[in-house]
Amino acid sequence: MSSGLYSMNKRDFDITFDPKRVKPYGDTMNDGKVQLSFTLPIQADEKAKEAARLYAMKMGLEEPSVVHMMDLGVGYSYFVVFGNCVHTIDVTDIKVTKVESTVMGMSEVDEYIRKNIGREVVIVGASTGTDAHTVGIDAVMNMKGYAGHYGLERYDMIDAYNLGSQVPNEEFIRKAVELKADVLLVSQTVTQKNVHIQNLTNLIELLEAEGLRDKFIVACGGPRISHELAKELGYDAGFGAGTYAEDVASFAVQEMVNRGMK
Amino acid sequence: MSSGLYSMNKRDFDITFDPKRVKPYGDTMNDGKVQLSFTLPIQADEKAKEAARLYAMKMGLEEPSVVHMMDLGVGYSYFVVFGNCVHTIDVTDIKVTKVESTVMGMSEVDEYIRKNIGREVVIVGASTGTDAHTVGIDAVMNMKGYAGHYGLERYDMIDAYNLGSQVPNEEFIRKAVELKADVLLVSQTVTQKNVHIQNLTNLIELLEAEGLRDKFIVACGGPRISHELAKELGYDAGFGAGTYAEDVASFAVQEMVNRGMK
Amino acid sequence: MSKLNLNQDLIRKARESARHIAEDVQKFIDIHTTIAVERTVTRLLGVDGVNDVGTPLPNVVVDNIKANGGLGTGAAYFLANAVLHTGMTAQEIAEKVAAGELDITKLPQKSVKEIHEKANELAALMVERVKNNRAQREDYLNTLGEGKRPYLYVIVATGNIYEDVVQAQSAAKQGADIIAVIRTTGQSLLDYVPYGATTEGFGGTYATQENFRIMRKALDEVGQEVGRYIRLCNYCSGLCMPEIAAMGAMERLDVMLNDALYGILFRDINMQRTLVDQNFSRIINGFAGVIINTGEDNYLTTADAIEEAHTVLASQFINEQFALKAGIPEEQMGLGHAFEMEPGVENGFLLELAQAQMAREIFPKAPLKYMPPTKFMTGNIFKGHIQDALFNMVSIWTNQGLQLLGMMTEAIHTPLMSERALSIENARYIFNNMRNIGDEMEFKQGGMIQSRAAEVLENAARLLQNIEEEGLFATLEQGKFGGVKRSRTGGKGLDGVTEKDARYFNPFIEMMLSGQ
Amino acid sequence: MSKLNLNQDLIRKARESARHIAEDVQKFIDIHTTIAVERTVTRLLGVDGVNDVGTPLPNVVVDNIKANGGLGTGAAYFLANAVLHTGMTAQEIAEKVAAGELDITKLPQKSVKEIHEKANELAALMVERVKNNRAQREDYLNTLGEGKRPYLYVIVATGNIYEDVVQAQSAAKQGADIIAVIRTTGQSLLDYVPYGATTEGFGGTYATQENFRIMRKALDEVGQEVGRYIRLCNYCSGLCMPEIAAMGAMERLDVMLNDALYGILFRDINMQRTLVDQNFSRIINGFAGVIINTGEDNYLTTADAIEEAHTVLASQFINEQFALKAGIPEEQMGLGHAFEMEPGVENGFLLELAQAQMAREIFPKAPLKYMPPTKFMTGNIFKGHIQDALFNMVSIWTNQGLQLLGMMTEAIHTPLMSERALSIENARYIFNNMRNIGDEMEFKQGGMIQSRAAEVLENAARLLQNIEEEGLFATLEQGKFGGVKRSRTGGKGLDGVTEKDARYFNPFIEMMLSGQ
Ligand code: B12
Ligand code: B12
Ligand SMILES: Cc1ncc(COP(=O)(O)O)c(C=O)c1O
Ligand SMILES: Cc1ncc(COP(=O)(O)O)c(C=O)c1O
Repeated sequence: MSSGLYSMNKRDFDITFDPKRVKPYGDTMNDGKVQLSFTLPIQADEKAKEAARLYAMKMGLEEPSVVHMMDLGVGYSYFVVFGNCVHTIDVTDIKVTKVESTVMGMSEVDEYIRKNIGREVVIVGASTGTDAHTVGIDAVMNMKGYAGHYGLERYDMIDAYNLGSQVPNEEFIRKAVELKADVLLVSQTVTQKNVHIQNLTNLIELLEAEGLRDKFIVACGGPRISHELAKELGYDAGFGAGTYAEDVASFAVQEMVNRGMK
Repeated sequence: MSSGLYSMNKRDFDITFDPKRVKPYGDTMNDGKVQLSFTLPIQADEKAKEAARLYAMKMGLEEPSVVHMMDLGVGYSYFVVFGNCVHTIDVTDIKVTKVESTVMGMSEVDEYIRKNIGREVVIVGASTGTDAHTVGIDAVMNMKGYAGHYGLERYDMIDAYNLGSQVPNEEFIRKAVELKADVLLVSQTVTQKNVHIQNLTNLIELLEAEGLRDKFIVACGGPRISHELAKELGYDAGFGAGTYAEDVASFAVQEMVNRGMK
Repeated sequence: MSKLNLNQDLIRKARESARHIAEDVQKFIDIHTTIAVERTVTRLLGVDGVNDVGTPLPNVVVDNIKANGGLGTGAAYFLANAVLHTGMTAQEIAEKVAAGELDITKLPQKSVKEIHEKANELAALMVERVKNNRAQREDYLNTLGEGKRPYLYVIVATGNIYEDVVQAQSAAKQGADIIAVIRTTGQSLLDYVPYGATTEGFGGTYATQENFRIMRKALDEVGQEVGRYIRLCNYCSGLCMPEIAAMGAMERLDVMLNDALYGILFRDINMQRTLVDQNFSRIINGFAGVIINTGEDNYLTTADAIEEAHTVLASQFINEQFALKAGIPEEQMGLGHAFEMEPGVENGFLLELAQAQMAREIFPKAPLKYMPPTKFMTGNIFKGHIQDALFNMVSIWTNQGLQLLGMMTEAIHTPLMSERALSIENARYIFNNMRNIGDEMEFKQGGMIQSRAAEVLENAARLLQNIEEEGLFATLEQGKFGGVKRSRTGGKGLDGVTEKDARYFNPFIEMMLSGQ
Repeated sequence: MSKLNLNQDLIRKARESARHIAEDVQKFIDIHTTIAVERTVTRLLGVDGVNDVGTPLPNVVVDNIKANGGLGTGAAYFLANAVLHTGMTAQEIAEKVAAGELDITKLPQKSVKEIHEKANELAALMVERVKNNRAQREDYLNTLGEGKRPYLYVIVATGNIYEDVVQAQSAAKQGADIIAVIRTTGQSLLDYVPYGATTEGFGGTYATQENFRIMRKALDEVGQEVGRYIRLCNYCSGLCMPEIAAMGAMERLDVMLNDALYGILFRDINMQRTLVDQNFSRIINGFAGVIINTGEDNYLTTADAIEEAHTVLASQFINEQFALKAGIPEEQMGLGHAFEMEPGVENGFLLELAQAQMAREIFPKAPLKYMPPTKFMTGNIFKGHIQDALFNMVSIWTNQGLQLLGMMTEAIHTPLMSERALSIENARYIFNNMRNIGDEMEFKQGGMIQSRAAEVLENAARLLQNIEEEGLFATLEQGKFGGVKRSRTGGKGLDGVTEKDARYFNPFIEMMLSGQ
């Protein structure tokens, strides 16, 4: 507009979107706006506030503003910070390791098994180690399923065994062999101090030690599991939050066919 | 304890506090735990989630976990991330530019003026530019004060003039000269696009242009003002959130004495 | 069916006082006009655009009239006469005036009858356009539908209309029902309305007719997508009150902040000027089917919510009467109040609930506009988000109309896109999870809540009686609202006020008031 | 004074059924003992420490007895006899057994009278110690005072007791009233209690007597500083139920999670074992003045909060009867329930309120333990913080006793120090700002809330009647609680159960039950 009243300030950054140099967005493209919070193990005072500001700068925030400081009472202080982050990210070459199967519905999976495998597929699942969380594995396996998606027990062509929770890896393998499993499903929920990584790694090591690794499709899942992590740990696939039975069933049966397991 | 049941994992970082290498604290010294949130101007999908994770890594987070993704609906996505930040900060040499006066109570200030200046000090305040926020300057100046701390109008030895809000810098200076002010108080609340910086800078420039800068103690205040910023902009002091009348009064009268203003 | 057991006699008495207060001021209003009113008439007669130095043509025309002492006669008179005389359109005439080629006060004058007929003829065109807009809104509401009440009302405030569009569409997708484009700081003090699409504002975006158009279009689009009519809100307070009302009527805005008292107290606008302006702006808003929002909530940003609650109620009563006088039906009265209790107050929530329920019962048909915690928001965004949740609770409980959503970063900056989304999520969660709480709860007889409401009502009735005796102008001079004192002749814009002369004529008032 | 208009007859009937259920099980309990019970007796008679491979001496002693078929006679008998015989202390005897130098089942036996007298004499020492602890707690409460109810109850779970101390003291300074040290995952399945100060746990810290002592001391210190007695909580569920109760009694713990049903359903602990263990653990807790917390809240983490609400109530009734049988007064019954409604449910808040108020009215003296939303918490920490706020509202409204504070990062990790502080702030804000909401609100007669409570009560009464007919064991076999089926002979720990023989003797039961 014509009035010069407020024209004193122009943004000093380019406000066009560049997929090779993407920044966080607050209310203007490329403003880099980021919210942070953290505790520092130092007394809550002006110096601490300044330390928080400087720390935010180390993370790449320009002109960080420490909007809140809370004294946690024993020589610790908590901060909320806003600022504009200078880092950019190229989103044109982001790769996500994804499960490479086509998701089919329950009856499609059954149909696929009938056509391509010709016998019931045996799937054995458990929440292993000291993990007592069963809701996740139940969601995938139990009749009832989860959020309106039936579990594996309801699949005509799947013979599903849910061993429950707190199943030691050794016992899990023993049962799998006994039941002539095609597919093993492991659920892990507790991740504190990476206990899940230890436990998942241990299972693969045991399988390898007993020369059983290739006999099974082995998949894991849980709220902090990603396909990428699972692959790294030697699993065939990994499934995170929001998985349904058909996701893992589709993967397992297609993988069986790919591998020529009959 | 003796049972080896859970001894498989030890922390792989030093958990002693080192003031030269302080890290954020989650529940263990030096774990570096930080919470972040930001929006990226890209479609909410697995790739975006990965982009968020990589972005957090650029900020220095190790093993960042994108715990929440929210589709903002127009090709933007919002993320909440936790992770362990690798940066450290040396808190042994943090300097805070602080107002260097001793804070006195109301009657002490009056007493100090009687003793050291011997006449009423004239203080003129306003919320300048287009800023219509008066609560801050009122808190400092009005009789009633703020949070139980009386305002400057109640000081026996202070002659306080509150010009209100939306006062153009030119008019502010005119009034200050007319009232033979010793101290000018400027309040700034709106900071969008740094309008406060423009406005504060402009006042000092005008004062300098008219050769008046040295005639006054000039202080500013507001929720986003720090002493450091104020100094940078050419003010004698700056006051942020939680300031009371006695803070600025103490500073002003001591500074007058230091400068030999009588 | 009062849950609060309010004294109905006292309510009647208070309303009576307010009516007298408004009638008293109306006498003053009826014999005055202002440059803003006349610029509005000019716009409504079809003048738009700016001259070569950027001054809006309505300003050029009215400045021409005023400079020649014709303000008291009104723009309609001169413009209609000029049309009759030159055969040009109002716009062409304005351009001539801008070019310095015409002085419309100096033209030979047709008969009053001819002038009135021409003016009415021109005015009818615009009245028709506004009616069509209203019909189109109805149509959208019938076909697309709308969100449940309380409407989720959010602001966008980037300063750049195109960026605002992105924010607004995102908000609509999250569930927003009303988008308010906050004006740039200081616009209310401009005695003209900026022109064209704008991208530079501070703490808000210029209210211009083009910006209205851009946002209207964007909201209609996203409304189709989400299957809900999305309402657009702007501000007609300040020195251009009626002009913005007119622009809003032309561009189908749905909600307008519109309150002279706000301008007087918080923008130091002269009371005579803005009360006259308000009257015409409300006539337009009423006719255009716009819900007005009054600004009582602002009182509690400077005054204490516990001590001064009754001033909010008193002001609501007065605003109701001013609205009725301007032909605004109760269904379009978004009377304002706010959740501004200090969060540290023991049982503060109960006091707040009492206040909100009281407003609901006293103004049963009004789509009350409820404002979020602002004053006691801090940099603690987590606590702030809960303060906003309690605010949302009170709202669904007491059946408020327009819920201006609180933002957890209220004390920090104008809302980021994500913060708006989180606020909408907050409100949707609470509204749904407590949908019928108001039906389920009864208040203890004579308990804290009932007593509080009774006390506030009593104080408000007393204050109104007081104002009735002293007059509104004097009351404002004493600082009874928001703790702010304003003098009758102080503030901005007084020189734009004048008495109407005998020939004065504004064709829109009658047409719009009669709902034609 | 029922706000819910609950059917009092139905409540009586349900309670009656529960009493019969408990009595039925009590018959089984009375004739059985377990290795855990006997280890507890051993501890209470003064045995502590570990052998050179880290096995706790109480395990060594009881293993010695069990291996020689003496479990049914009980540890008190053999230990008292050994003391009489050797003139050594119980501890010295245990060390001898550990060293393989003594088999206490093989010693010559004194007369039953002498043995009983000696056992009673030794037991009296410990009973005295526990009484003193109780007196000291009273003393602190009288001098320092305590927080208002609902108590703010937070967990620490770093895995390292020293780090836990820092977290706990910080929480107390923020306003926490109860600190629970969460146990490491898996500890409840250990058939021994680890020893000494520990720094390595997963998702929690080992419950050891030394850890109890360290934390007790830290809380007493910070309690002095903040001028409030800070309660300490731990877990006596799992395979060492009564042992942990005993350790808690010795170290002045104030609150204990203590519920056989939890262990059966969620830890797959054998039902016979844990019901016997529970009885003795509750006798100890009751005597020590410890508030027990039952685990009904957990049902709703696997079962649906709307459909299965009545199972929570039914289980509370049963737990109440088991507690009464073990001498726990109502004032120490922290019956559990939880805010686990899907946040997307329309009017879910009202249903939740109904449930919480119902528990309040049915168990008027019990300091109900109310658990926060967990199942429907997500990575959206902002929404989570509001879910927790609603939970806090229901709690202050319905006057709950122990409020286990929700954490916004519930779905992510065990709480960081700052998150605990924000949760405390959340609760303090809500509790204070709505302090008397429960006094002010009445529920509509026959409205959604009253109907919901009536429905849940009816279903619970019906279920209890059912269980009364079939017996508790059979019910558990059918999966009526938490949707989890457990067999009578399945699960962990059955081989530690045995029938008492004629000589069986446990001096603590009588002393503690008589409140001596
Ligand atoms: C319910 C619950 C419990 C219940 C468990 C009941 C039961 N039978 O499962 C109870 C109360 C017993 C419990 C106990 C504990 N819990 Co718990 N619990 C939860 C809670 C609230 C919900 C978990 C849940 O059921 N999610 C719902 C299911 C459907 O989601 P899901 O597991 O992610 O599963 C989905 C996917 O991940 C995937 N999936 C999962 N597994 C698999 C496997 C395969 C093969 C595939 C294909 C897919 C798949 O598909 C599922 C459906 O989409 C969470 C907090 C939260 N809100 O997440 C804490 C939580 C998981 N618990 C926690 C802890 C620490 C514990 C305890 C250790 C605490 C203690 N010390 O006492 C104990 C002990 C448990 C133990 N040793 O394992 C922590 C874990 C922290 C961490 N990251 O390490 C959490 C996050 C809470 C917290 N913030 O502290 N818990
Ligand atoms: C009250 C209020 C208003 C009231 C003002 C009434 C009045 N007469 O003051 C009304 C409703 C009119 C208003 C309007 C607007 N406001 Co306003 N408003 C606020 C609010 C809620 C509280 C501010 C306040 O009163 N704080 C309390 C006082 C006591 O604190 P304080 O100002 O920090 O003052 C203390 C210290 O800073 C210091 N101090 C302050 N000044 C000085 C000076 C000196 C010399 C010294 C020594 C000390 C000192 O001492 C004081 C006491 O300790 C804030 C949000 C918030 N919660 O902070 C938004 C806020 C400040 N407003 C904001 C905006 C954008 C506006 C508008 C521009 C919106 C619009 N476009 O319409 C308008 C127009 C105002 C304008 N042009 O300036 C933004 C500013 C964003 C930014 N950082 O730029 C905020 C942060 C809200 C938001 N999140 O959008 N507002
Ligand atoms: C009635 C009313 N008008 C206008 C505004 C907006 O302010 P301004 O007039 O400064 O744009 C407000 C602010 O909240 C208001 O309440
Ligand atoms: C009654 C009860 N006991 C114990 C626990 C703790 O679990 P664990 O026994 O696995 O340590 C809980 C968990 O919430 C519980 O409710």
